[in-house]
Amino acid sequence: MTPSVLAGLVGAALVGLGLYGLISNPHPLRKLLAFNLVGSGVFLVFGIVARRGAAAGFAFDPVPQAMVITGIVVAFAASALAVALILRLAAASGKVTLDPRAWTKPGEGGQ
Amino acid sequence: MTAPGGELLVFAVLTPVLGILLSFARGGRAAEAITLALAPVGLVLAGFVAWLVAWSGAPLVYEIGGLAPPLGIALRADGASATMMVVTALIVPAAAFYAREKFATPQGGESRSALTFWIMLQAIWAALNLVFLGSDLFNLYVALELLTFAAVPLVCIDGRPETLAAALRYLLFALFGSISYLLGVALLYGGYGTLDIVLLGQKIEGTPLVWTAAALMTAGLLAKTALFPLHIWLPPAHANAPAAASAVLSGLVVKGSFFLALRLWFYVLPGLPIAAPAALLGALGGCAALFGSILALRQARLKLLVAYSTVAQIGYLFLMFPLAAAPAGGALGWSGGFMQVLAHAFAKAAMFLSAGVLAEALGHDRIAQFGGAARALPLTFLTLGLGGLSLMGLPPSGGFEAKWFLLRACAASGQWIWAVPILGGGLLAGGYVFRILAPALGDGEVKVKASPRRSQELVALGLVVIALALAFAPENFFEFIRIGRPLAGGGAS
Amino acid sequence: MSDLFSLVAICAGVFFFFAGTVGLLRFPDSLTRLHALSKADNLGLGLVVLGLIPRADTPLAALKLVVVWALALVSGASTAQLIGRALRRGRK
Amino acid sequence: MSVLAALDLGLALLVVGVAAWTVSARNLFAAVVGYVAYGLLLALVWVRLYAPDVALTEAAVGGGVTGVLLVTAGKRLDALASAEIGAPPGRGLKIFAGALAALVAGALAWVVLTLPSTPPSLAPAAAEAASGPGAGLGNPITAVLISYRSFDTMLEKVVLILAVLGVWSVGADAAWGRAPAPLRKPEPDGAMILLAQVLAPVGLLIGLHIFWVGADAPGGAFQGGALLAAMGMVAMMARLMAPPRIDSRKLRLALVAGPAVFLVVGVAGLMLAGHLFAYPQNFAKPLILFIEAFMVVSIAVALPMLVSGPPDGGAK
Repeated sequence: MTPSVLAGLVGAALVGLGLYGLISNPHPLRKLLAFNLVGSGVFLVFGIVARRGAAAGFAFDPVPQAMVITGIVVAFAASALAVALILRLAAASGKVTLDPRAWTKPGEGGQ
Repeated sequence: MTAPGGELLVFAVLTPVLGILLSFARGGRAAEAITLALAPVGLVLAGFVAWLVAWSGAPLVYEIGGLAPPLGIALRADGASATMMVVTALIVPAAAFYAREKFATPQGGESRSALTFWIMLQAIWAALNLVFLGSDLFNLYVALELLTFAAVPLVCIDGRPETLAAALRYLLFALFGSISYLLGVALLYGGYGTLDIVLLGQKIEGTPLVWTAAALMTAGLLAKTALFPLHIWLPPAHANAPAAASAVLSGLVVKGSFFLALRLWFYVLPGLPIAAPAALLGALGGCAALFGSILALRQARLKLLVAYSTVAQIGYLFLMFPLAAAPAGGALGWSGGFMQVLAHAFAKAAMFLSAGVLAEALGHDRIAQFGGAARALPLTFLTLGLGGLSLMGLPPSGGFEAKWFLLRACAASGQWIWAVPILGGGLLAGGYVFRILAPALGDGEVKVKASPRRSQELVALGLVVIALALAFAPENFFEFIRIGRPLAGGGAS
Repeated sequence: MSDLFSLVAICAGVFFFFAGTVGLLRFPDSLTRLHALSKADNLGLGLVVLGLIPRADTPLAALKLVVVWALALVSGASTAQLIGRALRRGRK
Repeated sequence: MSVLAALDLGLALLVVGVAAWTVSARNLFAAVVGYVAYGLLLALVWVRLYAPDVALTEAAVGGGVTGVLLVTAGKRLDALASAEIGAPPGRGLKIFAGALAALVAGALAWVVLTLPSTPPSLAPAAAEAASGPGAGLGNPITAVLISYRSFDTMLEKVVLILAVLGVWSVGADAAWGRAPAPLRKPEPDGAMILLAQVLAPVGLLIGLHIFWVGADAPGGAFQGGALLAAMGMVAMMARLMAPPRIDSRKLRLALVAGPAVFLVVGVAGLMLAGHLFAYPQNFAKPLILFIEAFMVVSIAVALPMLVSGPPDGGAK
């Protein structure tokens, strides 16, 4: 098995693990960690695509690698925004739950 | 390859970007002034692009840096994107004009909410223009992220815990959506070595790779569009944002990811047999139209009701997939779906702005306590009523035109099943619009805390008038929105 | 000759890494684990770097290797200090 | 199986194992620490994929700066120990999540194993463009980022600015204009200060070096900027440097410098080279380095501001 195929399988496993954590973990910071796992799995898929595209004297296709660099920075910015929201939410309300029911005042209906 | 005037496409994106940078660097009052000063520029650019597309009858393309795809990035304006640009250039300035009082910057200072609002509003404009013009799937990913980062802070701009929770939930859904979309992009690049929509559309085949990529990208876009059952983030987010922001979020932002779903299925995958997935999307849309309407009927607060109505109206949009993909009546389905996008954008923006006027005037938006409010706020209730007309799909309105087209598409393609949500959703919409208007037109005495601002009421009325005027769209308008659209089964029209 | 030197030095370095890892896993409390880890890592990495120096293409590359080791030393030593203090604070 | 293949397999298992630990750890802080270790391991995977540029970015941003962000967040959340978490997931949700995750991972693995046997690639196109739009750049990734796909990169810098404003906007109204809270609560001690004093100048030099060689060798504005950002954060933790006030004109200018210069040069390309975001052939490399220099500034300032959080004080 070549390193790139192995990395591709790792990427698939990371996407699966992250997706599981994203859905099943109620804590928003844990959801954020899981989102980052999915993100790195996706980047690995780009990585194997880049490695397979080695041609014309390059050991890799530079286009997907450049996309990963852009993606890593965007994922970090997203994490920072999410962390700011989580901390503010915890400080302002003492709760970090995302369950909509916890935020509905009695008599206002809604789901 | 680049057509004369193609630079306008880049400038349509760069103008609001320049506004963001200047507003952020100068701070304070400058943000508002820059937004309002650049708004006419944006409108002129959008109008000019639309004129160029209509005049040449072909898409307008610009290759950035003079480098052709697949290595370079191209922007491409067809009839659909030019129309959406014009809609954006009308609704965003309307929201900006409406919000001037609430987000006024204190003299000589800078306020958190004002700076955030003005910069994020411009960012939404930049992102939407890029969503409509982008022709490279990764470039469109950047556009989606711009849209997310602009929209989320608007939801929690007033800082109450429940708005923070709504914003956080929205952010997590949107991030999941982006990353799922990006995974599909990675697979498509691995399969075809290009991300240009036109080039992909020529090469694409029905391999497992393509279907997996399409499923992942669609799932991501559905989460961002809030299609049932991924809608739970939308009502609290749209109901808690300030009215001007809600108008833009509900009227335009969810249409951005919907537009990309259209691009994917009708431009990237036009040659493939898409009947089954299109039927699935239509079924989800039908459920959304019925389920969202029923939930809207049960809401006690006006803004939540209007937000659930968005969930329902998004459902209609997805009926476009089975109807426009059908070999017979596909053109009718495309026209009807597009008309629904436009009618809902204007009607919903007008209704959210009216809900804002109402909440300011009464100090609350509890429907049960609207007794007699129509006498105190006649203009606002007129706007709500006319907007409701379009949501129900009664003539004369863009909503009626849309449903009429969609029903004719059902007939032409023999897919009668889709008439059920179209008609049923309309009846339910009648129910929730009646729930708003009945107490207001009835007896009772409401206490008006602050008299409504006439200019804000007129902005909302102006938008709803456009929603009604869409009913009189001439036939060549529908030809315009078909410019550059590949026909299902291959070949361009 | 230089190959043999590299081999010996790197093997010795790997041994220290191994010993440090065993210490990390088997020692009873945080302070002793820290002790095993920082000693072994510094020495282990130093030996690996020493073994790699003769194999560097240019003197600059060799210098970079030394800088890597020096930076790892500085950050390792400081982190060990910081963790140690945090532990002491926690015990009080 | 060769030694290298065995190492690869071991690395792969380790990465997946640490990821699984991050998802399943009971304690929030343990999960965060697991994630930081995971980020560093991932950098090694990127090295094995012949992606040194990505490895540098992953180590600096994905592992390093994100690590500080998450650890700080974990500690601040622990301080609010009373924070109530939502109900634990029911069995049904867990089964659903597991089934969906298995389905997606399985489909993905299948697709990865059946990628076309003649892989498509833009490497030949990039090699050809190296004498045109990418003139004088030995590192093809830098050419992609700043020339062929410059529009993406410019807009991604705008995303960073929006993120900074979004983070600030979460603060209290009364705090607007002030500085964010220091990164570390307790007073710094000798070891921390010494570390910052020794590490920061060296790191600064290495960061600038990575940016400078990025035109021809692995590195560039992202990696260099991220390293400078990390050094700034070390200095802030040791209280050698205070986070700036968010209404500081210098800070705002530093944040917009990268995208603004990019935009101006891009528009000037219409006059100089006949296309928006094109570079005149003879000046491509100096112009690209010019843009990158400002991007380094913006990145080096934006990342610590994103980690620092909203302006402090004025809590309700």
